[in-house]
Amino acid sequence: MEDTILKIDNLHVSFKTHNDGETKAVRGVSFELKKGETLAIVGESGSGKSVTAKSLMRLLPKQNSMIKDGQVFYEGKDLLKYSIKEMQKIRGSEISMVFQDPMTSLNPTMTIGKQIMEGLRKHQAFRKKELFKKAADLLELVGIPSPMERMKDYPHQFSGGMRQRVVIAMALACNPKVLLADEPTTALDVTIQAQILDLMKDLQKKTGTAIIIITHDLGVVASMAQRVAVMYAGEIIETGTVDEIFYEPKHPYTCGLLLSMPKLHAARSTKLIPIPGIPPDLGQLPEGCPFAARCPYVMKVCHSFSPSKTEVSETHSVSCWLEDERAPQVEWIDGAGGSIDERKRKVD
Amino acid sequence: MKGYFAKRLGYMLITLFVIVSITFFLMQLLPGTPFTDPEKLSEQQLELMNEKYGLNQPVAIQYVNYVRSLVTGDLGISYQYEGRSVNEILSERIGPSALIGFQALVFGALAGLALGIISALHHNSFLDYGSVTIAVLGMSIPSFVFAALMQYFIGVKLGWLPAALWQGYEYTIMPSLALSVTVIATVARFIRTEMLEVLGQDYILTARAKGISEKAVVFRHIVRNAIIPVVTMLGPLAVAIMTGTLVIEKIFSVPGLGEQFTKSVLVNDYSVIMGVTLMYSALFIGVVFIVDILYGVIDPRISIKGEHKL
Amino acid sequence: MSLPKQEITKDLFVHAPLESGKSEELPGTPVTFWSEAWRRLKKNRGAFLGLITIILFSVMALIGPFLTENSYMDQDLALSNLPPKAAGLEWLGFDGSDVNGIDQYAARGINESFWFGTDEFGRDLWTRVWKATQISLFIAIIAALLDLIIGVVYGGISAFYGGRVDNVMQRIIEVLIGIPNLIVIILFILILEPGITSIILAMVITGWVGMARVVRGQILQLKGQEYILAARTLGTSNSKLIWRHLVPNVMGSIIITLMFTIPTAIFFEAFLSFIGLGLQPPLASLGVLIEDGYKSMRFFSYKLIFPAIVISVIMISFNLLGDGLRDALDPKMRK
Amino acid sequence: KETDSNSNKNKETSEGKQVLNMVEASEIPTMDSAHAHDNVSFTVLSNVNEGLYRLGKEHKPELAMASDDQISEDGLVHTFTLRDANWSNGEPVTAADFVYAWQRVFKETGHYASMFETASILNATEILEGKKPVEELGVKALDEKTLEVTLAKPAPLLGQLLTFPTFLPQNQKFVESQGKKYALEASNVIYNGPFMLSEWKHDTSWKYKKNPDYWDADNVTLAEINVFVVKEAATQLNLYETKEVDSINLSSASVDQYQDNKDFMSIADSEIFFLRFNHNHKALGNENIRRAIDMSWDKKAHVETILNNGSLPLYGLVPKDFSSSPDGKGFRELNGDFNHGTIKEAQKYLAKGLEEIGQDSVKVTLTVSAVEGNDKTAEYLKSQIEKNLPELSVDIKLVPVEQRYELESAKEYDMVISAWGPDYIDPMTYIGMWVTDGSANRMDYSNTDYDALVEKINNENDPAKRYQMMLDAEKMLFEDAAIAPLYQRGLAVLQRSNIKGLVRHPSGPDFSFKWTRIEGK
Amino acid sequence: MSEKEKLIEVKNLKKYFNVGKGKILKAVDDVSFDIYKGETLGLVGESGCGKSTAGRTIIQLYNATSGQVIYDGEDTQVKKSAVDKKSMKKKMQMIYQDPYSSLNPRMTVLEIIAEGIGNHEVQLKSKEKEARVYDLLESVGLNKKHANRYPHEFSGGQCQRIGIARALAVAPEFIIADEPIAALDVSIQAQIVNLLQELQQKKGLTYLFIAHDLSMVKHISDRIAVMYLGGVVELAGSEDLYDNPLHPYTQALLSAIPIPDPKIERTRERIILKGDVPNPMDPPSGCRFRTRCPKAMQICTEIVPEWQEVSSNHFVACHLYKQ
Ligand SMILES: Nc1ncnc2c1ncn2[C@@H]1O[C@H](COP(=O)(O)OP(=O)(O)OP(=O)(O)O)[C@@H](O)[C@H]1O
Ligand SMILES: Nc1ncnc2c1ncn2[C@@H]1O[C@H](COP(=O)(O)OP(=O)(O)OP(=O)(O)O)[C@@H](O)[C@H]1O
Ligand SMILES: [Mg+2]
Ligand SMILES: [Mg+2]
Repeated sequence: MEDTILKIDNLHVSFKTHNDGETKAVRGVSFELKKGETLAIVGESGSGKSVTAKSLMRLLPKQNSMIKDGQVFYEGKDLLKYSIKEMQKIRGSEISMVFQDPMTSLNPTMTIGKQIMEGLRKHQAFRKKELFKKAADLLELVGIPSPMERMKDYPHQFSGGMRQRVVIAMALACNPKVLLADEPTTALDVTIQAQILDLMKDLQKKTGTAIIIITHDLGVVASMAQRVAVMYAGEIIETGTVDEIFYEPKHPYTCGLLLSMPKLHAARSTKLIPIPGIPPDLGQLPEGCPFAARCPYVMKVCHSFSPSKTEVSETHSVSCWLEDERAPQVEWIDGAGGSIDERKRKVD
Repeated sequence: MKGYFAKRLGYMLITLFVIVSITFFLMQLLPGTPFTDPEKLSEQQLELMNEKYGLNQPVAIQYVNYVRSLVTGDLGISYQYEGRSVNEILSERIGPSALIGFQALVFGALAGLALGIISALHHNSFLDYGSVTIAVLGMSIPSFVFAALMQYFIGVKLGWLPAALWQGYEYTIMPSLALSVTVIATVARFIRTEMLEVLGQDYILTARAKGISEKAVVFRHIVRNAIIPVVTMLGPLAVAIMTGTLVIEKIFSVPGLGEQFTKSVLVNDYSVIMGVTLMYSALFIGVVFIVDILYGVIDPRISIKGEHKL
Repeated sequence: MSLPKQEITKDLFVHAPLESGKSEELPGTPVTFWSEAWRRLKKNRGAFLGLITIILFSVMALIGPFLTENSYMDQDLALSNLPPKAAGLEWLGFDGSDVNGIDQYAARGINESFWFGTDEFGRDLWTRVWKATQISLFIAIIAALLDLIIGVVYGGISAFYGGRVDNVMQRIIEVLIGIPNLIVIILFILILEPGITSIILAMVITGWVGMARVVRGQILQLKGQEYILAARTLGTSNSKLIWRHLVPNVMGSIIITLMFTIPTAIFFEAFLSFIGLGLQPPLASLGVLIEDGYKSMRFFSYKLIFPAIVISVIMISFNLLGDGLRDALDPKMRK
Repeated sequence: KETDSNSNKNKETSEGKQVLNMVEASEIPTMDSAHAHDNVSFTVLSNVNEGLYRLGKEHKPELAMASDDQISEDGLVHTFTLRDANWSNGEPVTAADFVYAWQRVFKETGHYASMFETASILNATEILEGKKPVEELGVKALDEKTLEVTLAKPAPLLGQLLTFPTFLPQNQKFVESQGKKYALEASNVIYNGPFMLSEWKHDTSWKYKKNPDYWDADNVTLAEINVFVVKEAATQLNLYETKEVDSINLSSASVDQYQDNKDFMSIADSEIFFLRFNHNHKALGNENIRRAIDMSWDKKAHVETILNNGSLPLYGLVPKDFSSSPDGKGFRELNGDFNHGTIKEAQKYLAKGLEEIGQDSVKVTLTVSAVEGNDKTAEYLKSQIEKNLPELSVDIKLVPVEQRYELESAKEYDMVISAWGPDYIDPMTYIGMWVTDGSANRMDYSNTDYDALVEKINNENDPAKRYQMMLDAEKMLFEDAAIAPLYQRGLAVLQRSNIKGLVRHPSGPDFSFKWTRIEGK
Repeated sequence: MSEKEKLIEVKNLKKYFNVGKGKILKAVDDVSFDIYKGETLGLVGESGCGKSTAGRTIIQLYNATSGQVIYDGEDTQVKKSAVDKKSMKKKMQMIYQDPYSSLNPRMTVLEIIAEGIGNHEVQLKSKEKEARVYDLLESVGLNKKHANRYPHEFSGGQCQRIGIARALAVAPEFIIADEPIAALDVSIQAQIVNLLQELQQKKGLTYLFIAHDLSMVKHISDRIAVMYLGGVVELAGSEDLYDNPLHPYTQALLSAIPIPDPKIERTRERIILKGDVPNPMDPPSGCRFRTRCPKAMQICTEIVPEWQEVSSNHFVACHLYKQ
């Protein structure tokens, strides 16, 4: 496809564990990102979101991680085959990344200015004056007042929200085509979160950068993304446009996620429906569907065989045995706001 | 800022004063007299000597006198080397100690740094295990065992360096090396841990994500942040070096403070003991003070002025 | 996905919920903190080796002196300065010949074998080395334990009560750490009647400060932990708070600190012996033997080598064990 | 760079040219003869300065600054004629220099002011007691080159004593011009001896240069002597091996290795080591117990195996080869061995002694300081005594030297290992120690007969009679078994064989370099 | 609602921290509100605004700088005998934010839960205690088998339930839940919230539910108090607050929360506040919110707005609603 900028195909990533075991953090993840769009990856903690993002950037720790399989095509070239040097050229200039915790993602002993200019110098051979000017402009762009003075400040002199702005400024310094934002607002307060999300949307409009935003907050997904990928235990179990995911979820996990969230606008009497149990240990995954142990619709087949991907629509696909033609017809709740009693009945 | 310095200085002076007082009274408890060779001294003669040095006065008065002359910077007169002022002895002695101490520190810090960095960057590899082994050996084998072996093998058997004495630059090398062993080991271990800590930080990922070269990441981001806390090691290292000089100087016949101290202690040369103690304490307190200041200078997070912008 | 479709039969597609609560089940058997730490420690080869060595050397320190008929203080000048000789270990240099290659045993017509040789008094160095190890370990352990008691009490009080008490106690510590400890130790040894007790006391006089600081830091940190707050809202008394919540959680740091205090104390004792402030003969510590050996290392190198090896191995072992314990006990390493 | 080449030069020259490299275990405590009280100072001072007499090659006093010593008939007045000699600053050495220096010893409360008393110089005792002013000391400058010394009583040993560094001259003008700095650096002293101190790096090294203005410069061969301060015996040995130095003393541990070396020699010294008993102690106050202890152990094995440095077993007070009678017989040979018994005898004495004090067993403390390997001696003693006299048990108390002195003076000990080096070459330096309340007694030994005998010796002018009385005094001391002699110190020396005429003195200075020369290979 | 009984009255509560160098941090500054029996009062606000401090002061983990906390008619701040203090402690319990650091890692679940029982019912035998613990475990959805395990073996949600069981062990009337779900995964949060609600119904508990997530607070609370920089700025019934937020801060807060509904999100107009929360050590004069308030007026700089009841049971501290 013409407008696909990034395509991940069947990515497998594992970590060596202390007792010679293996944590299969990412297991066959595939998705693609189109120019200028925003893709959200949601999923529980430990489901492999960050590992996926770091694999794209080839930023996984050398010692204990292995990319076992898969390809990452950026503009048609497989990044996983790049040498470190070539990769360094891509990082920061073509693909940038923003990390979760603004408190720790800036070098505490280097001025903000230096940190911004560092990447600029590497990718765009500016002269010193220009560099400075450009960096200050970037700070201005992300809404930091009196940027010229603040360039000489150290990260600890900034508040959390401002630091995240700086990090974003750094990431956008070389006009990357893809921005990976790994939970960019989780550590921030709601009012600040709103500022940052607003800023990102704003900047995307200006620069046309494609964004992959990683989050576990469905609210953020709803407000930011055009498309969503839902991850569970290292796999993408469902992808689709926001509307498809929010209003026609196909996977019981997606469904459960939506139902377990309180809705600000809903009546107070609405009960939350939690997903029972806890996510599986990636070190010792059971056979079959990883969600089987927590799934209200679970079938015998789910315990022994992994479900395959089913295309529900052109944009919507899901990995669940319920989509198999042999599965009993379960009546889907229309939208997340649907009645619980209805769903319950179907389960019983 | 000024207030901070004044306060710190005040604290340092109080500490020094306490140390002086403690040492002074401890010294009174030391058995024996400061006069060498009383084997041949008659009682009468001893009395005359005591009178001459004011040792027959009540302790309180001696103390007041000592403190009074201390304030003017006079540390008194040695009993062991008749007529020589303690100030003079110390000023002669501090040179060699400072030189080997400094060399040991610089060399030890650099070597330790290199070892620690290599070790951390090759975490869990053979290089790492090798460096860790060196570090553990360095910390475990007493420095005097090292020194003795070095003197014998390098000095006598191989003849690469002078075995002892203090006659020129090459004479400073072996004592410095022997002294630096602990420093190397301590610094290497410390740096390794710090590096590993820093390596796991998000800002390293951020730096890498910017696409800058690995060398820049290692030196500009990792090493720099790992080195800062090493400054806090300076205190303990200074102590280790001081402790080391006591034996190293003896073994290599270096005319330094440590050697002077062991000697003076054994012959009750009160004023010299006091002088050396004071010197060591002042040095140590000074180091701690400098460490604090340095820390504030190197680490932008710690600001003496306490100003924080938001 | 890779599985052939035909295996998946229609009958598998029936609802098959797990019994409830299954997902809440925990695997394995309960793991206490200590057994977990022990497991971790066992996996750390260096630390485990260190532990084994320490145990081995401690056992040797206790029984070593009895493995030969000689006592550590029996002199027999006829047997003086014999090089080490052990049947079966000749190839390792235990062949009873001196620097000039003369077999002293043959030359002097001695039938007995001394594994580590003898000193100038004809005392069996094997016995003496282990006796010295015993004494060095004894001094170090007692000193470390005293450090521990004083340090824990001081640091504990300072941190637990906080406020002004803490302030005053901290000022005192600040002055104390300004004093170069070695100097105080030396002065104290000279003042006190020489002997094991004074060496221990002198080392403790400044040694406890480190422990006190560690304990204080730890407790200050723990005090803010939510489970301490929880215990207080549950009406737990202060003593229970200390004994059930604070102490067990500080224990790890205390043990680690202890593991590093012991070798430091061994070193210090050896150091003091080396500058001539040692024990009363005929008692000997490793430091005394090393000092002795150093003087004659040219001709009777075995007199230096054995105690030097023993002290170095003990120090290495404690350091390795300490490192291992730090990894095993440090909560940061835990999930 | 400069020092670099220097050290190389040292190595070269020590093999051919007239340069000697020595070690010394300590720094020069003082260069002021009024204060000097230790061997290092004595050695340096005796080589860079010269008094009326100097110790000769055979340790006999030789006229030095004085060219003549006229004795009055009653033996009380000595008139010295000085040579034409100059200080190193060009000033002549005058009689006034002696008067000034000697009086200065009292003014400065020098350690060895008592030496004037020993030498019987008129009024020395009174001045020491503060009864007379210093000016009344029996020394007068008759003119620039004539010095008159008046004695309180005839002193046969005067020549011997005057070699002692306390009697060295000092130039008043120079001393006073230096003020407090006098003698603190090489440049703050002037010299009239065979050598000059040309460099003095405190605690590190010092260097002698031949004094060209010395009156007897023609007979001085050495051009330069370098002395390095090295405390550790092992380090000294390393330096000898790396040829940095030419002569060292071996520690007992190294003797075996070098025994057969051509550079090795063993030299008997005159320092004696002995057990001082506290005569107030219940058991040790008993003569038989003391004697039992003295006999109970193997002195020979001790010196041969433990010390192993040429020390000799000692069965008396006055050491071997120290002094001989007017007719040339050695003191030790004349008096023979005392208390040289068997273990059986020792046990018998002990039994007797224990019966006398009515005890079955005795526990005593042996105080010792860890110098000169005395700790080793103590260990051996303990083991021997306990083995051979099972009724006795010994605890060793190891203390620093200074503390040992204090304990000795306060008599707070049971037994203590002490040492005594002679101040002058005459048995009296040992015998005089034991008079009641003598400052060297320090064990409350008191025997009025002994005191009377010593008094008589001091007033006896006939050398033969005097010598006999000294022999008797030693006998008397051992009849009481007042002390238990341990050994006479020996030195195991490693010295390049091409060094000739390096004189080692039994008292006062350790070395005289005046006659030393280095012969080609 | 007014006929409801007051369980707790907080009156002009202040908690200042002395942070050294003569500086004072007013973590809770003049806060007043009531908590009725059986209700859930939600307390929201941004990080560092003093929610935890308020909770801890109410439960007497901190001594109030001034003001009163009246529990069932008794002033808790007045000095009391040890026995009274203990019984008071029994009535109020707390659930904490961090599931791991709120459980002592060296104690088994049994010991952790039994501790409170042991403190208050000394005479109880260990068998009985155990039985009680098993019951409590059941009631939070765990079982007997978990009793001998150590905290690190549990997942975050399970730990949080153990924490709840520990609080319930002394049969309290009032529980302060300090962000009990903030550290948990979305899918687990609902488990805890449901459990809390269930327990409230069963045991008639009263909650003070602290959170910074308004949507969850709204879900669980009867009434909500909004805090900003040490002060409560608005207090109302939860529906009331949501439908009719008065304080500009509440309005901004509500609008900032992203709603997991793309259709709503697409059409929503956000009030984006400018800047950050000011440093609590050096708060602005007058109304503390004025520096970020889109509707700030001159008066806001000068006068601290009064705490007033604008409509029935709807309190606000803002000059816009001055009567
Ligand atoms: N450096 C690493 N070494 C070992 N295991 C790792 C490492 N990084 C991640 N993992 C494991 O990989 C799995 C996926 O982790 P990942 O960080 O991708 O989760 P996530 O979805 O980003 O979760 P969160 O929402 O908590 O950030 C986890 O089980 C984690 O334990
Ligand atoms: N013990 C203390 N000493 C000094 N200052 C404190 C202390 N506890 C809290 N503070 C300060 O008081 C203010 C309020 O803190 P508090 O913990 O109550 O906030 P919070 O609203 O609970 O925040 P969060 O949402 O982050 O838990 C903060 O600025 C905090 O730094
Ligand atoms: Mg993540
Ligand atoms: Mg809080």
